[in-house]
Amino acid sequence: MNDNIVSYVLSLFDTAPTPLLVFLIFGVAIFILVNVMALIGGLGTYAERKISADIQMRQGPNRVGPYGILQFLADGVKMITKEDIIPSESNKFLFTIAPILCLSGVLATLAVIPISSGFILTDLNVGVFYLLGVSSLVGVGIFLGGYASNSKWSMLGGMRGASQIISYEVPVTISILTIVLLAGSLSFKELISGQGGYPWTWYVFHNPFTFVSFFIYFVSALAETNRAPFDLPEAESELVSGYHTEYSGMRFGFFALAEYIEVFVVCGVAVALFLGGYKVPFGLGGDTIFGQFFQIGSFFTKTFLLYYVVIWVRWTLPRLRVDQLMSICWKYLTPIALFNLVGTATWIWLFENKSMVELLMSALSGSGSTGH
Amino acid sequence: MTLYSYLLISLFLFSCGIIVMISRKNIIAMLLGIELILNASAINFVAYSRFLSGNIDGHVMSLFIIVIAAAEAAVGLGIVIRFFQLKESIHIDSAAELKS
Amino acid sequence: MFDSFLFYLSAFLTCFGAVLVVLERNLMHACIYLLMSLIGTAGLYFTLGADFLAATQLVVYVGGVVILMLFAIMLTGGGLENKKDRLANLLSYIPPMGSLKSYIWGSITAVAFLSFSINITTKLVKSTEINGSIKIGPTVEQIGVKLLTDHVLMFELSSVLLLGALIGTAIISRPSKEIFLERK
Amino acid sequence: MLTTNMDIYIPVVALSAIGVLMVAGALIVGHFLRPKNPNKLKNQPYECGEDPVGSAWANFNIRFYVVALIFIIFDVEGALMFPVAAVFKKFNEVGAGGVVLLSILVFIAVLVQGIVYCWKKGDLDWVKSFKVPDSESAHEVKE
Repeated sequence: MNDNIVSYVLSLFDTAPTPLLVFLIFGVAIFILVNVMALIGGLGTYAERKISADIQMRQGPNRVGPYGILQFLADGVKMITKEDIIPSESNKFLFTIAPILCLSGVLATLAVIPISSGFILTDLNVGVFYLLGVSSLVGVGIFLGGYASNSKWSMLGGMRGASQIISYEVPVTISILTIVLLAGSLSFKELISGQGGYPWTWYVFHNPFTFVSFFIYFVSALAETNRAPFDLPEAESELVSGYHTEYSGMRFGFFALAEYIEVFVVCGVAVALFLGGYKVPFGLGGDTIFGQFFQIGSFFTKTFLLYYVVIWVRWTLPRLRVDQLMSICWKYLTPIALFNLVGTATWIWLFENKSMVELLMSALSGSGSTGH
Repeated sequence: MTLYSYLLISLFLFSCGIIVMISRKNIIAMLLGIELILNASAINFVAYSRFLSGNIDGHVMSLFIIVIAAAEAAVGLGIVIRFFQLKESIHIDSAAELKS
Repeated sequence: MFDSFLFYLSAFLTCFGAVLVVLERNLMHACIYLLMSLIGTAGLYFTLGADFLAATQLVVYVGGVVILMLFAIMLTGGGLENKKDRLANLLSYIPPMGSLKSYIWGSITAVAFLSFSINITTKLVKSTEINGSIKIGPTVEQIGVKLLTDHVLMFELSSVLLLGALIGTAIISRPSKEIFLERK
Repeated sequence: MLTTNMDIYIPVVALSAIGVLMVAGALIVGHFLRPKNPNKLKNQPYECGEDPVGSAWANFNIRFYVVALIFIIFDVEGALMFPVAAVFKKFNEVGAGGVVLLSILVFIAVLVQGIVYCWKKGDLDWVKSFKVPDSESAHEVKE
């Protein structure tokens, strides 16, 4: 129970835990993870610009470093040396606290992301539910960012952002509930252990309802992270820059960083819940240290594929209108998600938790044996 | 970290909530006070469940307290907003029509 | 070591947030301090081994109630209170209850009552407290079983409560044409 | 494998603290690097070059509140459903799946009535129009 990085590392060296050792291992692991996430946030902006350039047949950033890959460092230097403007009409306390809420909320979700069977910072018993709760801090942060600026564009963006985030949290929650029904637990390790390394053992192909559920989760998660085609809170053609119109320099940088890390987290959760998580085919490597690398590779490959899809969608689809946004959430996604929930429960009750493929196999073997 | 410390925190939260409810004239501020009071009672349930009985019933009660608090906040704030539309004010003294 | 640190951190957040809610005059700020107090309460639930309740606290309060309150504050004029209510000194937080004599009698009664009740509670606690470390069981499963067996009626009735709250508030806060036309 | 049971929450606290410290640290470091010469025009809220008129903290459309309201009801519904969903499989294994399925169905059916009601009454439509009685019946008033 409660396996995490400390128990894994200690079992490798076969030592008993002491408080110092526990703090040390957690410290190193958190340091690595936060740095990797900052790198992913930075490279996310680079990837976004490069892929969009590719889609629009442009060059994209190509000056700083080979293929412009160091562009994000240049951006960081620019942001930190930029003048920090706080509008005179704004509410300074709320203006300062808004990016902190966004970034803290997103970073705290990283504690339960299962990167491999050993590298999971902590495997809480309420993993998914905790993740939902902590990530809702982002909504408060965006709303306050919009409110504190005391600018009309920011205000509109903040209101839209908050109402969009909270609306789309409902389909996300209900889609996650369907997977919880199948796995019978809320901890990420348990959720993944019900799946296998092959695509037909993933929960997304478990039954027709979870297949629909995956797409509902993905669309709603896109909307929750304010990505296009749901980027109404920062729609540049109508609201200048939305809730971070008045933010400059590093404060804006933290909003952007939080957004890119959140996209990664959302994709990681989609992989863990629906696409088999860190499981590798044939159980390559087993529980050894090499197996861990295979698992990390498996997790990151799937996650970055989804990340690519997110960017691809952003530069392909046009933006929605605000009334369409709300009607999609409440009139289509939520009823379908509720139907999926009931459908999955009925499926488990009728077929005793067997997946489509298992049923097909048993039907085939059954008919084959009777036929002969 | 005994039951006593949790009860103290709960007492403190409860009194803060009462003070907010008494001293503020803004209806939404009074609703904030009610949230504090409900939280204090929920902490009490969980603390007693952990230290005295050892079973999980206290958790279930706290869960229902949270549910009721959410419903209360929704209805209360709905009334406040409608009241603001009618009176252009959320001062508690402007809701004194039933007073003779 | 970390468990006591977590306890003191959460207790500090809870109490400090509550005090600031009392002292803060700007409603928006008070709402943020309430958020701080609620997160501290979630931490207290974690130290009590009630991990599911802590997560519920985060989901329902941080994600729901606080945002609802922020919306309501903004819809009712940004929480800028009247000058009349903006009291500067701490003394004015004490509610008026008559002469000095009543204050003295009131405090004596309060002290006597508190010491009496605390005396009883400590005896009760000392006699029945369970010793040993906190057992973090999977509280989710236990709560689920309780919700489906002992408390199934409350589980179903809470859905009726939520339905009532939803429909009632939808009716109350629906923008009506009378008010709209009146404003025009 | 840990010293105390509470140690599993170290990453939670540490990562939230890092979120706060990162912002504070970057702002403090940036304080020594960045220029600082504010003027009155620069500190105005952005309004496309015009002088800003009035405060943005005005009253907003009540639609936002109705959405938040429906959300919070479903949020609480999720909070109640999670423990039930987590034990559904175990109940199903001992043959009580039908009863649990029924209670889940009743729970969801009651809540679906709420969303159906809001749908029928038009609370879910973002832009709601209504007819103005008698004298101005020619035009529809949009909010």
